[in-house]
Amino acid sequence: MSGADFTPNEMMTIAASRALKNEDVCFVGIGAPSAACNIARLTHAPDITLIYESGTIGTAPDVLPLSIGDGELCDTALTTVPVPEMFRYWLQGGRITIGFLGAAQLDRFGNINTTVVGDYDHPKVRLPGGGGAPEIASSSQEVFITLAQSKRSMVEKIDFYTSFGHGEGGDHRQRLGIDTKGPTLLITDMAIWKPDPETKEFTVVSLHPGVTRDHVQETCGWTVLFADDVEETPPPSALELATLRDLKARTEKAHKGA
Amino acid sequence: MSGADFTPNEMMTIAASRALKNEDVCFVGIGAPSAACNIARLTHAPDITLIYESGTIGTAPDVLPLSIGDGELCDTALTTVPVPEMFRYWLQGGRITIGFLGAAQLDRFGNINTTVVGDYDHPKVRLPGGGGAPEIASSSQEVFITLAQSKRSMVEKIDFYTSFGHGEGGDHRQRLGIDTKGPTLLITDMAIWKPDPETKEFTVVSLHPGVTRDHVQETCGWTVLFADDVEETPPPSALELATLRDLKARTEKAHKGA
Amino acid sequence: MVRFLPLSEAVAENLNDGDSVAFEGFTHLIPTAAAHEAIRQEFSDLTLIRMTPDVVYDQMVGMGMAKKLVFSYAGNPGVGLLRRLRDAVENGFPRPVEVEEHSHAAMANAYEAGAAGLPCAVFRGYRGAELARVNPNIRRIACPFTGEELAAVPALRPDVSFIHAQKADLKGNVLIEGIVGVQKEAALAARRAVVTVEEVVDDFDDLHPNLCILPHWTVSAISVVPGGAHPSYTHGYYARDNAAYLEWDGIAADRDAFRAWMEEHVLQAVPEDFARRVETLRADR
Amino acid sequence: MVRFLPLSEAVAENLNDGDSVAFEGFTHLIPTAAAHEAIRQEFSDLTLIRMTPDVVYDQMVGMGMAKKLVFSYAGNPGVGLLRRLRDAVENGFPRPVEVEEHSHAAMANAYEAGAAGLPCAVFRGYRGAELARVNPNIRRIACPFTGEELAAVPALRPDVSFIHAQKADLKGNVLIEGIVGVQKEAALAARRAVVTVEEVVDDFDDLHPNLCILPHWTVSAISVVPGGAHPSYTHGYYARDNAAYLEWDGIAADRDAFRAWMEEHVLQAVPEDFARRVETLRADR
Repeated sequence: MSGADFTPNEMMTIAASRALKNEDVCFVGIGAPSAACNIARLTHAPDITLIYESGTIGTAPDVLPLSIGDGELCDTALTTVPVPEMFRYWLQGGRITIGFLGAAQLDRFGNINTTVVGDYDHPKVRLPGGGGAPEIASSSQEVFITLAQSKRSMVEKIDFYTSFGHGEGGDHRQRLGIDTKGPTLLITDMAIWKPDPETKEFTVVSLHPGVTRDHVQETCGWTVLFADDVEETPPPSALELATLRDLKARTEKAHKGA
Repeated sequence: MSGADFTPNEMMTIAASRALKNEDVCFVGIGAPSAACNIARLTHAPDITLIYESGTIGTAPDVLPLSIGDGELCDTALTTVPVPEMFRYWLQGGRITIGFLGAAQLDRFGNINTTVVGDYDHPKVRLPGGGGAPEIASSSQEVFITLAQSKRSMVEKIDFYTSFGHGEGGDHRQRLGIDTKGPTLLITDMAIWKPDPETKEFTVVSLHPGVTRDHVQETCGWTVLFADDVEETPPPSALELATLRDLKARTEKAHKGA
Repeated sequence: MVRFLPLSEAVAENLNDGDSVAFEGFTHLIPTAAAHEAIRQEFSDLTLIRMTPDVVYDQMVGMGMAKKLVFSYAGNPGVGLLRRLRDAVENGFPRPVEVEEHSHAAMANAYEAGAAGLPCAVFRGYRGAELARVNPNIRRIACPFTGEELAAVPALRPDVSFIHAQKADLKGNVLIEGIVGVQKEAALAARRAVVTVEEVVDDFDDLHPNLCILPHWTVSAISVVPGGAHPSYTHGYYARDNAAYLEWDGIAADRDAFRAWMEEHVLQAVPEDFARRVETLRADR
Repeated sequence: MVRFLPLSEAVAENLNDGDSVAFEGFTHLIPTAAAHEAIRQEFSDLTLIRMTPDVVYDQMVGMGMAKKLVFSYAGNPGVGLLRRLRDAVENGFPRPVEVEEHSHAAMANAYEAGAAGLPCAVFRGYRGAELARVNPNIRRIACPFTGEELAAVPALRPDVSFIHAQKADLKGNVLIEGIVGVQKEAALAARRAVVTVEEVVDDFDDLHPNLCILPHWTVSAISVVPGGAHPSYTHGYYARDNAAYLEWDGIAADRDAFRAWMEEHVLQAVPEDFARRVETLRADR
């Protein structure tokens, strides 16, 4: 990918932003999901509704929040509700069209671990935990996942099922009584993945410009499936790239303080 | 009682108001309870907290509301909360010291009927129903009841248990797992009644000025018990009476419209 | 997506014969204009849901539109009984109505559970109360930690909820303030939500960040009907017409007087009449 | 009845060794000053409850005050892990801590149930999630109408909750605005509630009728501590000190650096220091 005038991370964020529609109501996780959702809002989906678990509904921050509860989120929101209401009326109530999550560990069926590396009772690394994710994963109408590829993050078997994706695949969600679609899209810095309609295993459907199948496989801990017709992701447009870079610059400046 | 310079109804309201303390948090039923609570606020208990089920907390209306949700209640309240919150955090949460109820039918154990006269499925009179009363009766720390005496309202057996008082008496509340005190005071236009410590049967402890035991018995549908030492209720003071009459006059004027 | 519609269209498109419907308002913000429009359009076999069915439901029951009532307090608050509703329950006139009766706590919790997408509400209620004997939709559930017996009622999920609110902005976001009642819950619990408002403003940018707002994507239709809550009131716009509530008692006492009143004030009226009815009540705005 | 007290007295009178305690704040309004006072007073064996234990709980855990944590997200939001908390969980340093871990939905519902006086919260949660395997306080309950299996968790009832708020009035009523989080629920769920505020005003007469207010009779003690939420923020007063959160990652990475920082900024500090810390963050007030 050397020689490209955009980074893999920028391509990831922009590809993710393109998957969002103007009518979507997004429950936004912090980090990469937050950047993607706001790029969508600043480009092709100006009326998208962004919801953060701190209770801000319809927020439109000028800089990316560092936390899920920065003042900017409330200042620009349509309204801000108590956290119990957020989880009851808005998430559990089925109002969220897209739950947008990151992951520390991910498996081929979209199951996510953000709890521990190693054994739960004697962890090698104690990660922050699930936060809102377990119910975002089960109550949102669909789930999008975004993360940078590595063998450490995309693993054959996750250490802990923080958030349920498609479980062991197939109709595992339905068997557990979960009536939402679960993960329908995975956007990495290498490719766009969609679950196979039957097995629900994530399958590469589009490679980002300059990325080869080998690149994808080398940075993934399981044997990668590719769709019959793998497309090439359109590169970032000048507008997309400028919007993202401006946002990142504003954000960096703001977070370093006055 | 002829010749007295106050009516039995005025005595009832004023006697009820005296039972309330400055520190009380009252869940106020409409009608006689509302008048008593506001007289308490306007005389000896200026800091009493009055709560109406419409969600108004710490309200101080200048005129009595016709309904439990008149604008005056919100205008003068410390804050107004949604109705589900009112019933969950404030009533069920155990924050109410006194639930103040009226009754269409009452029995000697403080059980209240405001649902039907006659059989539930084929009622002679369909009354409004319980509203907030069933849970006011069980979740308030104590319950005060006020009503004008008559053989129609104070009956041997109520037609429907809208709100549970002391049931069949004794420890019936505890046997049902209800850990609040239930009715601890009944104020009528004739007398003040308290439950017997053991049997929980309402017993006359004070007669209003000019009222005889016969008056009480003639207007009550069960055989009345009198305490060993029946006191005489102090008559309304000039201040109490003026406060009540001013409030009633303001209220009547306001309800008739401009 | 929300649409701004004339009230007649908003009602016609969102209400059907046989629907379960909530015209909610807790003394404040009762959607009278929407209910009168439903009466004019002669819907039938409705299941009418409301915590405090007052004059408006007395009118709908009196017109024979309801096959069932779900409620917790059926009175004219501070005035007395609902005489058309009594006539239906006691005498089956003009038609019998089925009754599902709850307490306020149960109804409030059931709307809350509906808004929260749950199948039932769990609360500490009905202890010793006889409604649990006559209403099979009141059941018991044990806390899996303490064993305490709690009450459970099914969540309320109306086919459609009608509410009245102060204002909408140009995008169709709706603001409710003052005594907010259970209207947010009733709207979010319903499959379709229709809102009448006093006025439309450009935006809500200058408002406090924590107000009760229904985002436009939770609302099916908005109709602008100034005065649309009369004889109830709209905080900040006009006062409650307590005199009208007192008057209603006499009108509803007689079947013929009721019919005549309905003919004149509802069947021959239009939504625009509401603005005139609140003119003298705006005094201390 | 509420009392206005210096922070040292408010903490000393309301917190005890062995208590379960919530210092709540959801990014906004974190009661840092109260937590630092508790650290200075060297309480021990605390059960620390909080949805988002961040820097403040990292500090308390690092000082060995906690025997147990009840939480749903233990991270430095947007920055990374909590390194003192990791050291305690992974290495038992300076002492082992017991962990009761939930999701946000569960904790929010559990506070709500605590405020509502219920023994447990019932919600649709943990479906397919492994926390239900490792936390015995996550159980199942069946809806008595549909049979659907729902999740249940015990209500949270802290011995004491500490929160930070914008202001109190002279009677001790407390106003919270902006991102209100779960603080109202945490305060109402607790046996005792202690509030630090930015300022005291005469009354709330000119405020909107529907704001989040804790009446004075729900609060045990109020302490005026301007800047008391730093490095968190107070909506309308000062901004979040994001730079301080980024810095914390380096401080907490090393046991000695941590001790030295705590000595200088907490143990040798006083509540009045907080006002100075937010001076440059008040710019766009």
